[in-house]
Amino acid sequence: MNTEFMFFIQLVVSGIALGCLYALIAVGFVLILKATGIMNFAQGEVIMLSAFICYFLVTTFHVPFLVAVLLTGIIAGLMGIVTERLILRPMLGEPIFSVVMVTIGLSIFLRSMAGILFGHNNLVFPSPFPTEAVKMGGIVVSQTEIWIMLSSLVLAAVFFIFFKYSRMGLAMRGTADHQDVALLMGISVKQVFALIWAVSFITAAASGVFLANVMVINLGLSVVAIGAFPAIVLGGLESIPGAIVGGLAIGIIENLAGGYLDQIIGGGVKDVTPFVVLFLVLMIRPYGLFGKKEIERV
Amino acid sequence: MEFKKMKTVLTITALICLLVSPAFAERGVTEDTIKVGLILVKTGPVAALGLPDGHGMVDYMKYLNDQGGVHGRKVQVIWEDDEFQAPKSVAALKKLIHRDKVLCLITTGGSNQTIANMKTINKYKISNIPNALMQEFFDPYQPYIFAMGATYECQYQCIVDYIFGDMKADKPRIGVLYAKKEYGKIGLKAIRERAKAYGVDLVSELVLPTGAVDASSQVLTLQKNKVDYVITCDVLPPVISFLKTAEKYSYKPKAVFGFNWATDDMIVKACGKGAENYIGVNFVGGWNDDSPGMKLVRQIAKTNGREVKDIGLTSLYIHGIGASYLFGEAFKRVGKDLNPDSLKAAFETFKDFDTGGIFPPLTYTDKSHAPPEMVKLFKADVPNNRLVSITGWRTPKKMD
Amino acid sequence: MDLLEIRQLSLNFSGIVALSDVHMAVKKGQIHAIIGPNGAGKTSLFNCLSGVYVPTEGDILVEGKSIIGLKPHKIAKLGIARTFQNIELFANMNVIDNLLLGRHIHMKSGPFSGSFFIGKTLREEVKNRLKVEEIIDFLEIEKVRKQLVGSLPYGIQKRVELGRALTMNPKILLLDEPAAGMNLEETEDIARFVLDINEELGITILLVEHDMGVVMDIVDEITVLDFGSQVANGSPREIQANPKVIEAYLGQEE
Amino acid sequence: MAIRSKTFSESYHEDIKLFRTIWLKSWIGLFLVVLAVLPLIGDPYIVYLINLSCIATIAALGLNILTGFTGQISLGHAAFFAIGAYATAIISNRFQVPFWVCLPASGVLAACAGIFVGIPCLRLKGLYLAMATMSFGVVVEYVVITWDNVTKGVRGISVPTLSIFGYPLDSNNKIYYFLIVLTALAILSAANLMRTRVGRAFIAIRDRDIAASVMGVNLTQYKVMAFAISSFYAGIAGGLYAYVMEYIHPEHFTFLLSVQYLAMIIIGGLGSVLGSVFGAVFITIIPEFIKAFAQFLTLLFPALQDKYDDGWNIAAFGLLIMLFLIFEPKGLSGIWNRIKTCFKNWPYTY
Amino acid sequence: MLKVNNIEVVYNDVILVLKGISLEVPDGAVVALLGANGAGKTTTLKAISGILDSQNGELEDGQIEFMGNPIHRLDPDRIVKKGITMVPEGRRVFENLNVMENIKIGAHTRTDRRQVKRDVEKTFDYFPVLEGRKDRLAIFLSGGEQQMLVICRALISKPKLMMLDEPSLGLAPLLVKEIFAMLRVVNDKQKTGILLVEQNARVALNFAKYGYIMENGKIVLDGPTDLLVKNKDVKEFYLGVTDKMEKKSYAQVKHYKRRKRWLS
Repeated sequence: MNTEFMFFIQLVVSGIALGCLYALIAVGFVLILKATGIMNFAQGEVIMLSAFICYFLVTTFHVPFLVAVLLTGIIAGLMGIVTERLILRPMLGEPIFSVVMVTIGLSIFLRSMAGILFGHNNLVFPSPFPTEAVKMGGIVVSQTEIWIMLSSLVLAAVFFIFFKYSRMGLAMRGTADHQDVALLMGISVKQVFALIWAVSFITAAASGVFLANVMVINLGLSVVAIGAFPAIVLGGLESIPGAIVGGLAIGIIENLAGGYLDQIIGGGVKDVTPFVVLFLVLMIRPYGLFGKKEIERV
Repeated sequence: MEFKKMKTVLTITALICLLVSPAFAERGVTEDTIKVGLILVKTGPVAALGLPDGHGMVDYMKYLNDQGGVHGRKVQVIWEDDEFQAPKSVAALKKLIHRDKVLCLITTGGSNQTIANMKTINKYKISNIPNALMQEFFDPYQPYIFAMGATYECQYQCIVDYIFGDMKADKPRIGVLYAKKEYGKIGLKAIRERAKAYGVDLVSELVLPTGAVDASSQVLTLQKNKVDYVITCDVLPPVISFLKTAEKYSYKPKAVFGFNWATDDMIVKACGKGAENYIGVNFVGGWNDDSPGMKLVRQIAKTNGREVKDIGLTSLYIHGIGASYLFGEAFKRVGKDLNPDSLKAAFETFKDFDTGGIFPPLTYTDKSHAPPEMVKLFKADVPNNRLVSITGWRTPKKMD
Repeated sequence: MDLLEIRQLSLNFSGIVALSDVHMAVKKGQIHAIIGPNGAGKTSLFNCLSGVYVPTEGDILVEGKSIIGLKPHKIAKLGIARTFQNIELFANMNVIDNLLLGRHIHMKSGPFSGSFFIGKTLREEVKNRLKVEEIIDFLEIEKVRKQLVGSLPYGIQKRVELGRALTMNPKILLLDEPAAGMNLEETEDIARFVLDINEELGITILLVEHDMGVVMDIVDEITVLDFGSQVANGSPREIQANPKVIEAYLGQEE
Repeated sequence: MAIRSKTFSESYHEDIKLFRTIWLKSWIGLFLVVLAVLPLIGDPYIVYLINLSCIATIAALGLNILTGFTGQISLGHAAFFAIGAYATAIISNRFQVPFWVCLPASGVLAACAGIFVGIPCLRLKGLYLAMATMSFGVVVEYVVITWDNVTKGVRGISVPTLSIFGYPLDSNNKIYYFLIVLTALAILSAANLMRTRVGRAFIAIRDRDIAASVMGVNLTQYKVMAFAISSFYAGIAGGLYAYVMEYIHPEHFTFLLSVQYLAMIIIGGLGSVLGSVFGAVFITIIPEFIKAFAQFLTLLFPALQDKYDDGWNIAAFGLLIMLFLIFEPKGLSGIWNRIKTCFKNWPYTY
Repeated sequence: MLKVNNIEVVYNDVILVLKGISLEVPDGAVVALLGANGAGKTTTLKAISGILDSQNGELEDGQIEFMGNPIHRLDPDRIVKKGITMVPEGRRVFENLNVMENIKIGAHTRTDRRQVKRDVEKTFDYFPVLEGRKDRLAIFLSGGEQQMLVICRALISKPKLMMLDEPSLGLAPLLVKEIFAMLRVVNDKQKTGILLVEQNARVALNFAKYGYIMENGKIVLDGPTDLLVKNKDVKEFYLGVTDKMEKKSYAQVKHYKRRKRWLS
């Protein structure tokens, strides 16, 4: 096969791997958005904290990797519940703006706490995945990436089934529509919220652990979450399948832009392209690719 | 009620900070102390660079005090955090001058913070050693800025020289990865021009951003373009990302180069075998060098209970100690009559001043505060998890 | 010429037919009612009239001029004002500001003159405030003048909304279920206001209402809609006797 | 019982005055006097912080007009701020024109950018709009960095000293008065604008856009106008920032700055002119208070001296924002209103 | 079955909305609560179903008992489990769920999932219209269909007491009749108690056995409905008929500011 074509395919494949990471991060955002209408700006910090926690579990406490991942998930879940209980529950019924601002405050708080607790050094995760990459017909995929893709896929399927068919999933969707009516249906909105924050934080923990495997762990890790914003919006803010498709699209677009546009236009187009694409998509579809158009009823 | 309480507390604290501002006749110098400021990022993502640097500065001053101080005076360091933001840096300098009334600053932090403070520095005669390496700081002559460390241009010229000179590369295919920052852009330009002087054009010029999740597209492009010498103009984390990604795609250029902010043992610890072909330049000695200066550095770290893994980036810790070392020497040379002018004059008596291998020998005159344009090259020593120097101090070759 | 004429109006909405082939005319000075079961398209018709929806087919003429395709604010300038089924007041403004907004189309000040608030702008504000106070008097809401409308009881809010439409000085007033959710006393008040508006201010009124007591007592003409199309048209007496209307809407009297 | 003069009005003209009571007028007078003598007694550090607060106030006012009053969320305010700052820097460098040309030009340029963003964003709402404006911010940052022969890119660009009719304002204390006057003007005109026809239309769009359009408000025109006015304010603030810092760099105008402005208006109070002022001052000054408090603590407990981590300052800042909003979700203007009612009713509690 | 004893409710810590309300719904009975806007009828229902907290309201005083147990300190989900379901005002469907899911969500508190399936089919018998719209999103239903849907949604939880807040609001006369006929069937067959809040006094008094009339947060009049309809004030202010049982015409309403007063 000619090298030009292989280059393209390889860009797309690594774009998919990157996209899965974005998708995973985006799902964490979308879960909370969907159920409570809140954009959680502290999501990036949770991702970063999880990476640190997993790192220290493995290096300082010599916990086996899989157990460490499990523990990180549990800690993140607990953090979610605590966050909901202490910070967001008192805000029930307050303007959404103020609640979003509280999450910004939380992000500032968590970031500096991470600095205090874990230091400011650049840390490198002793990756449990073999560095030997898998080669399939000339296409290279690292084992870490395979794991990222698989777990994103599994998580997506689990969420889809959960929201479509389970009693609790239905309750969550109902709560997303009308909190007060959900209360009247006998749904414990408090429980729903606690659960949703826990699940979202666990998803963030998963993306944190994976990021730790591909990036240097430091306080800057939280910024990656901003890179997932275009994915969320492309997906239409409240749709989980949308977030996943959005994530993949952004991953691929970013890599293709890096591979082709960077040479032509020059200078870091790779990072800007997702945002330009996002802007253009919104011009044509103001509710993202998968978002529902709200019907104006007066 | 609560609010009232909070208000009272706040008012009281405000009054305290207003009133507890001591006034001295001579700024920052008394019979037994010298007050020295330090503006360097302590918190946030960039703190990985600021903290070891600042710790080095503080630790050396402590060492100096333990030795009995300078002419009977102890040095007191006040470290202000600017969060790597210019407005905060400007505020910090105002506070240090007007509240704390410091004599000088060891450093004003990054380039853009230093430039924002330039006017105040000149007005209040604040001697300092910025830790960014820009030509603007000494060309034209800035009376109170003492530049230390080879400029980015010089560093990259030395790298290109090394490719053509020491590695004897014939028609090398050179690719550059750069960050869209000061150092990245200057570096790119310097490399491009230097390579041109050797009669070679750059094959690829790619951006590798600081927070890059992965470097796949960059690695693939370099691989496709058959680049065999990669020069990075990036700080540590992205360089590490790059080396790891390159390893994944089994992309093995003959050498990968990095400049001083990415030349640290950390890179070998992080990438292991992936860093095999890494070569870095720096204007500070290596942690394991056998020079008297580096012995002192290791000793200071030990007395302060700092182990290598707590320090983080050791090269920056060394830089910090070096900067304080220069100030200590200047204080000594002034003698008893210490003030902003005499301090500047003392700095200007440095002639081929030897720091014992921490910095290259340096000279300041009343016409030029230019840094010594000298660097060492370091190569990865994978089994021992560190970088080892492969050259002595060298300057860019004269081209004609 | 009729003040308002609707010709062969159709509206499709995500594949659902909301209106089909509706035609009716409102004569100047009359009170005209539209009745019909829920989902018959009454509110959709109002939305077409005020420009919120653009009909798929047909024509709407105000004093002989077509308003199809005009943006809502243009239609407002032509003299069509309306109220909404679920109150659509600006909840964070006080009553005066809500009513002053109704004067929007009669005022001129722009961002520059507004920033300085002297001379002409000031005079304009005061002048329009007078007009607003007239309406406040008319609707007997003096006491709540400076309250935020969000905190007012439902009945008063409905009245404020009516006032907001009145301050626009409209030729035609569209009222969407003005008496819904009102008890008898409040319904009586509204009925009286509707009559007064029609008689004293000479404004033509088109209203949608389910309270047959009100409709039959105060209106001049009724149009009945069902499933988006017109079933009957005529005076209250005729409609009450129309078997088709009884079957689809009124039900047999017990 | 104290009888206060002038709590009723005799005409509508009086009823709509901004400063109605003699008390209010005297308080404002007193406040202005304090501001006027401050540079003579306070140190330049405080003056500099007030200067920053002034700039933040003007920018926050702009954002509040767009987000708080008109309900159009913007996460790209830093971009308009940057456009203003760069316009001032570039124009004053290239053409050596005085501030009274530069500053309005910066505002107008930023306003044009606002219109340019506003028009395609007309159909967007809520988070979608926030993300679109954020994208604009990212693109502006990219352009500023990349277009280096005009903006000097990552080198940063220095700005000539601001001089008023030949008199150079070369220190913070001198530029301070200039800023105070401009800020007062900005506050007044925003307050005026918000209580006239245009302002009412803005609020109407925020509360119920469909109802507003049915009442005759041209949504397109007014939304774009809100964008333009908002970015005009941001542009002016940016220009002033350039003059105060005398050197600007792309890193000053990141996404985080946009978030910071949003924080100011939410903490201050959305849809409140006074709230923007409170919020801007709060966000600018509070970190200093925290630092002072931390220093105070280390004085009390010398054991903390070496252990104290500066991260705590920022953690405390984040915590303060959270606690504040949990206890007072309506922001500082909510507290202000409560104090005001308390004063009005004094000595009665209700 | 339900006993409300002297409850007081305060909103935002300052506004006293209910000033000591007592009422009772006997087993399987139909009780109507009438009153002007802002009298506190909806607040009473909210207090019973326990959702005051989420709206800045607070129950300051009094007790609410259901089947002999106090419920006023319980969370709303527990109250639903005990068998009280409320149908809120204004057809509050879950717009982004389809009809089937809307009904299923009503069965959230039930654990017998098989039986739920059968019951869903049964509720469709009451309103066959809905069966044809099973998969349509609730937002696309007409107002009448939405009202039917919320009633179905409440019924599926098998309540012992159903509270309806203005079910006739904005509905066509024919539809109002249909819905009340259906409620009658539910009451007869399943012995579900009904507490009805209505603006439409004529319909409500016709439907209920016992009525309470509220003014300004207080109960001012109560009694069996057949007695209430004969009360002079009720006739004048709620039914709009004159002494001679003639209907007043709205066109003849007099042009002076009227105030009515209840002795209280």
